[in-house]
Amino acid sequence: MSRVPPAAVALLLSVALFFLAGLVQPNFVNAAQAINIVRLAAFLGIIAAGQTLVIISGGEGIDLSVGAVVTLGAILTFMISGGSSERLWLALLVVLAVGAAIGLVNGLGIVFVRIPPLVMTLGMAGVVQGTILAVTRGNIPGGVPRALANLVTGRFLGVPGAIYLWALLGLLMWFVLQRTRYGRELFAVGVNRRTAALSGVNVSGVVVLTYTLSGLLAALGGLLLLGFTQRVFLTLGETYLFPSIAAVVVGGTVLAGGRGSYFGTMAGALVLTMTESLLRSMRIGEAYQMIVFGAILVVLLSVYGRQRERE
Amino acid sequence: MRPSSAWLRNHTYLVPLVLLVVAVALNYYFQPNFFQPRVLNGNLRVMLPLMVLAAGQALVIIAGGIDLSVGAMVSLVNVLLVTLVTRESGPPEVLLAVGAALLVGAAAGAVNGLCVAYLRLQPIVTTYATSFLFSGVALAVLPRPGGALPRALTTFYRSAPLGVPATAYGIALLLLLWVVLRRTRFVQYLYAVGGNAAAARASGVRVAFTRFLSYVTMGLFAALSAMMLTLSTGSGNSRLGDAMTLPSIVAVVLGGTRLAGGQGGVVGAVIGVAVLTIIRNLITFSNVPTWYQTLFDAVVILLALAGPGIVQLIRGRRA
Amino acid sequence: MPDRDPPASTPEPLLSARGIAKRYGAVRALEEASLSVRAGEVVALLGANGSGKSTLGKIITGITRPDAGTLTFDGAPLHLSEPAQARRRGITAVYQELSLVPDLSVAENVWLGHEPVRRGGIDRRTMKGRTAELLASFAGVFSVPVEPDTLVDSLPPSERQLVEVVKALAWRPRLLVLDEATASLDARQVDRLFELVRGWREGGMAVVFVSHRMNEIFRVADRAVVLRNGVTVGERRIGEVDEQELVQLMTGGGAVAAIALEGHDAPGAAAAPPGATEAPVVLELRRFASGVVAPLDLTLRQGELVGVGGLQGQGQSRLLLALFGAVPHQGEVRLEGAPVAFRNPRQALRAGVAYVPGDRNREGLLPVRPILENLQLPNWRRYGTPLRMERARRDAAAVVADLDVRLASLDEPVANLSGGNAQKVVIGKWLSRRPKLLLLDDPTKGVDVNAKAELYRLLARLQAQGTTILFHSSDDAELLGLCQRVLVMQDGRVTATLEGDTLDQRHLVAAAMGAQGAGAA
Amino acid sequence: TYTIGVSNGFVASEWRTLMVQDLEETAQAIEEELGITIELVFENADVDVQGQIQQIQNLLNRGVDAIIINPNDQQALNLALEEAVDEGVVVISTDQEIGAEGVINVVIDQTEWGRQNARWLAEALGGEGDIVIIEGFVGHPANEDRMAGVEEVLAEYPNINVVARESGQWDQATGQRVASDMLASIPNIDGILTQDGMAQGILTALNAANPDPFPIMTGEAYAGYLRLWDETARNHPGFTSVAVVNPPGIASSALRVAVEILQGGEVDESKLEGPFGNSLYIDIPFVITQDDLQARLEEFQDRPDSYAMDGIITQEQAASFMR
Ligand SMILES: Nc1ncnc2c1ncn2[C@@H]1O[C@H](COP(=O)(O)OP(=O)(O)OP(=O)(O)O)[C@@H](O)[C@H]1O
Ligand SMILES: Nc1ncnc2c1ncn2[C@@H]1O[C@H](COP(=O)(O)OP(=O)(O)OP(=O)(O)O)[C@@H](O)[C@H]1O
Ligand SMILES: [Mg+2]
Ligand SMILES: [Mg+2]
Repeated sequence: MSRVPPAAVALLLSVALFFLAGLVQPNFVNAAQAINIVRLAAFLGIIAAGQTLVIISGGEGIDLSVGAVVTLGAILTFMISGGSSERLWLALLVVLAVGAAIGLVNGLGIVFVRIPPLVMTLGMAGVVQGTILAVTRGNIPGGVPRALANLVTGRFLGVPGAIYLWALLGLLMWFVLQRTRYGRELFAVGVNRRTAALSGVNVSGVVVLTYTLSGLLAALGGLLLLGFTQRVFLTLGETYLFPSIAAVVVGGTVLAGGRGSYFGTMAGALVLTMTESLLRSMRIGEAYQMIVFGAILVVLLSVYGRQRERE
Repeated sequence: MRPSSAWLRNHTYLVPLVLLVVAVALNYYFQPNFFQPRVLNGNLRVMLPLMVLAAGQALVIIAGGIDLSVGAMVSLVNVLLVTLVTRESGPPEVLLAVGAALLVGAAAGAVNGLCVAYLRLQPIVTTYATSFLFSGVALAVLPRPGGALPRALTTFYRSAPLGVPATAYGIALLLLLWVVLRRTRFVQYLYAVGGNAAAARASGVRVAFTRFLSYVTMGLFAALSAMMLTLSTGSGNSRLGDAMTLPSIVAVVLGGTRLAGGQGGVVGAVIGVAVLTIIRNLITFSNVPTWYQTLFDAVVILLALAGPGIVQLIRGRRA
Repeated sequence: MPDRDPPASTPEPLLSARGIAKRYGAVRALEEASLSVRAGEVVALLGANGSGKSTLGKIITGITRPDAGTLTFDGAPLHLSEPAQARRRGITAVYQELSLVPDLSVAENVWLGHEPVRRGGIDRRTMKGRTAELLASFAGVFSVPVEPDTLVDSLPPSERQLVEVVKALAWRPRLLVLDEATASLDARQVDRLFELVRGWREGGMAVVFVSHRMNEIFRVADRAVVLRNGVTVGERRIGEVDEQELVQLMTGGGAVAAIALEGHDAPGAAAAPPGATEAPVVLELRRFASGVVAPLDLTLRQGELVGVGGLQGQGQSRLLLALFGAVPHQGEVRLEGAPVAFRNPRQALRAGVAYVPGDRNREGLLPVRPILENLQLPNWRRYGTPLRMERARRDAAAVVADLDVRLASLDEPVANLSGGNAQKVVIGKWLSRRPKLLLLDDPTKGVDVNAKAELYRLLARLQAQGTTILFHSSDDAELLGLCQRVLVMQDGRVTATLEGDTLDQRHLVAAAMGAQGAGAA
Repeated sequence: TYTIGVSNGFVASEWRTLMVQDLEETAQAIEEELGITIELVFENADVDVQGQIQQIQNLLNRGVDAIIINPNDQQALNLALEEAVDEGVVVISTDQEIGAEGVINVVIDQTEWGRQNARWLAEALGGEGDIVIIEGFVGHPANEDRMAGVEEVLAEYPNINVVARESGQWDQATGQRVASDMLASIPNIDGILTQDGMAQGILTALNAANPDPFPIMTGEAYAGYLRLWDETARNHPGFTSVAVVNPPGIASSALRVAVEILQGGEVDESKLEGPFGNSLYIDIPFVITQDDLQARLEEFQDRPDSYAMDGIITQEQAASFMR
């Protein structure tokens, strides 16, 4: 096995892909497009942060509720702030609390009621979606705080705020995974829960905390996404759900748990966004775009998404 | 507690069966005409395609995999069927189309199988990726919804020979097929591979090939499911089956099959589909307010999934 | 000098392997291994941890493909690409649980891969019937009832091991590889297995036998082949060699401390402080019970090393787990006089209790994670937030140096270590905590002589530092050599406490087999 | 008293929620106007085709007099709906034209809707320029009808070049991403032709990219879009747009027609149009242009951004479809 970390491979791949695109589509390669792609990838990357933690935690860990929670985060921000920048803090607080609470319920259901993560979080997605519908009846009053829009879309040195925020999150995630006890125990739990428990790790606590963080990060992703879309709608987060999982895996995090990094996920989000943009710029029909995207994804996965036989 | 004897392990559908009985009883309470042949027929008609699909999904999951491309496969076979068959087609064309459908289903499954079993890609994301492949092909084959089947076929699907709905025969056949399959080495090896792949390999089981076959079988079941669905709708659409993927997985889990593999069965999956369908009936007939229907649906399914775990939790407390 | 030539005047070997080499990345598992076995012969394959015994076994049985070398079987070249092919030729192996599927029944496991078929389907009736017949050969030595329909998942390790044997037999093998097949068996079960092995030998079966227990080699083998660092370095007839010489072959003439055990002057025993009875009480149990473990009273003093013995699966592991808070328990526990009730390992840890599990791979290690993380897993709390990685690394390096773990780097996955070194890591993670009470669940299972010796020295040192040790072992010699006191368990009850005069092989066996009063205290 | 079932197979969109709310309100209005009682039974959930068939069957089993359906599929529900028709239930499809026998469609003319948008854009550009098209679900009949109308019109303007055509999946976020990509990689876009369901995302992307020249675009008749349009026009004086209403009240119009039929009305064959000859086309209620933007903004100032401009026919208009 080569020693090159998957994150680096994915990153190199996306850069190569970008310049390769120049051969096919010369006006695809320019600074504006590069920044645009990173910015688009930022939202996928932010939303995939919690997913990365959950997948590292193992035990078939996966969070299918992130799409619905992203939507909820955006809607809550929209409604609570009512477009006022002063109330953005309040919105942030509520959004984080609600996201964490949803994640907490996921975690409790998975750990104590033993519902498989896939169906627990899928069910939770339905509950969140259903609650949004029942409460708002599709009628969502509110507004986008200018401060939020500026934060996300405003440019500093020509680079949109979203990219800075993403980079900040990247550092934070690195810190959490590599420099905190929780991060270390998370990997242990992901590899072998029994070993972890017998070594004094609070396995249930770590898993519940992980899903809680996932909910919290997804809700935060929704808040930030609102700054980009500047509009709420009922399917806002849904389109990010499966790509968030794909980004994690393409970034070299193993679905079996216990191995991976957020830098990998960031690179994965870049590769996916890049591929999508590239295909779009090639102007082949919708059907062929889908076929090529599927094929490229399979190839990407086979580069380093391969799983070793259980020993 | 895990069952300590093989008998209990082979009958994991007993808990879901209780769930089904409760669901049916509730449905009957809210909808007194539930057992009328016409009503029953209608319900079974709705269930059958998903039952077939969930049966295939169960096999894949037992072998330790999962398939997120099943909906796309159904769509693909559906558009294939309606392009090969028209309202005027006779038996030869129909047979040809059935053959082609099975072939394409198996081929699509083989693509998944190759990726997962031989290239050892992770099933969830791989089948998510191939679902784009299949959807794309489906869209290329049939850019606009359309097509039709011979009337005789769609009428047959809705008929009730000897007073029993045609679809009931279908379900019986499906269960019979399972009883036969359960006796084969192939299915025995699905359990072994899903339970402990290294052990299975050391015992001389061809693990990769077994996994590969599980996906091919899934493809065949998806083709069968698409046939049932096409009989039910009488038309083609390149996205017709897409929304069936997640329900097929939920049904398998509701039916007591462990997502990690190595345990479970088709009977449970079939029961799971019935429960899911009946929950929707309950929403209608118990007059859940319009705006709460989605919430109600999700909560009830979640409770059904949580049921066994909660019972265990309470029992564990007491012990 | 290693003598590679097989003894002269022998009939054609059934299997012969010549010049076998196998690399895993940078690791040379095998370089130049040779082995031949004749029909009706039991060959012991010896070597230190990581010397390549299992790899050679896996190559013979088609699980692993060699990079170089030739195999001949029955006079014809043998090319195996799948285990299935080896099995069809009559070559099977017994691994440590490697080939059992927990969710299948005993019968299904035994026949996995060659189920009897009738009319296109699996003939379950025949399958169960023949399984029952095979199980009958072990009747009386099971500690729990084993039926064809029992799920393997519900069986304790020793019974699984027997099922593995039964499974291998179902293939009616001509060559059987037993890779540490006795490691989790108790004395009675080993006796029965050896009886059977002798029977098979009469019937013309060839057996390759791997074990780290020297006495077993001498009891059952005809010939010994020794591997060192992937090279076959010697071959001896059992009648013409003594233990000393074999160990020397294995280690290349290095340390031979381990066999010192035989003479009751193992480091542990030697280091026992005289008058330990005066030392303060560390652990006191009153009517302590848990699951199969019947209520028991026990007092442990500081620096004591107390053994727990008996047949396999009599509740020894459960007792240790319960003390560690990993499973619920009843009764009173006092640690250094203060009443405690651990509901989970964390609480036990904080109170100064440490536990080394018996199943290293499933309970002790994080295989894919770096050695550093394995060593520091229980200790991260001490390094603050952000974690002071430099200090953590330094501390881990100290432990590694202390235990003489052979590794390339702390960042290498622990899975790359050999069994003995991995075991040191499992123990090493507790070292820096200086536990008051150390619970050990059969820690030398599958550990080679050298590593064992080092472990004993380590225990002695801990004892000297005042750590109290409760030590379960399936190896009687080890218990007798190390401990001042041995509790013998049967059926969840402590049936005897051996001490002083009664602390010998005869009493231990008698007590384990249930002879009452063999030395009750 | 009439029991009328509503089958809606997709709930996660503002347009659909407005449709449902309109139905609830309209039913009450009809009760007051005509002095009859209407019991509405809703089947409202995200379902696949089989799920919607189940909805139809359940409504039948409850013994409804009429079914208003917004079908998820143009053909797949025909067999189930024909069964309902055979049992004497009045079935009206809305929002989407279907060819089931005995079913009446009450819809707006999507082809005409597409034509109006395209014509506006072509004329606003003075008949020449580079445009990009961001369409809805490829393969979805409504999208295909609209695009047919668009192509028909564009054929009349040879100097308008379509330099890119992509699907935004009728999803604001996707539309926004697609537009961001296009704006970054295609220079000099003069106009963007898009549809409702995505226009707001696209205009947001346009504002973020701030290209030069700043293109004009077709829009959507949502309150949020009108506000964004107004804001954009302030910052970029050349910017202009159009909003052709696609009313969620179309289902309520269908309800009024259903009531007419239940009360003994018979549909006037001469009013039936469309590909299957069974459609009653409701006029597009209104079109918003730069000229009346301010007036409309005022009119809808209390509405949330998600509000879609609406229009429901009166009972008299419904009656005028009868013989
Ligand atoms: N699959 C593998 N991948 C990488 N290295 C391996 C693998 N299997 C074995 N090794 C390495 O090969 C060497 C020989 O291992 P092997 O299992 O044959 O030793 P062994 O003699 O059986 O040791 P033990 O007494 O501990 O069982 C060891 O260094 C081990 O780490
Ligand atoms: N796939 C692998 N990759 C790396 N090392 C491996 C692999 N498989 C086995 N090894 C190593 O080979 C060595 C011997 O393996 P083996 O399975 O014989 O375990 P062991 O040391 O005998 O342990 P025990 O007998 O207690 O189960 C171990 O160090 C193990 O970690
Ligand atoms: Mg070994
Ligand atoms: Mg070993």
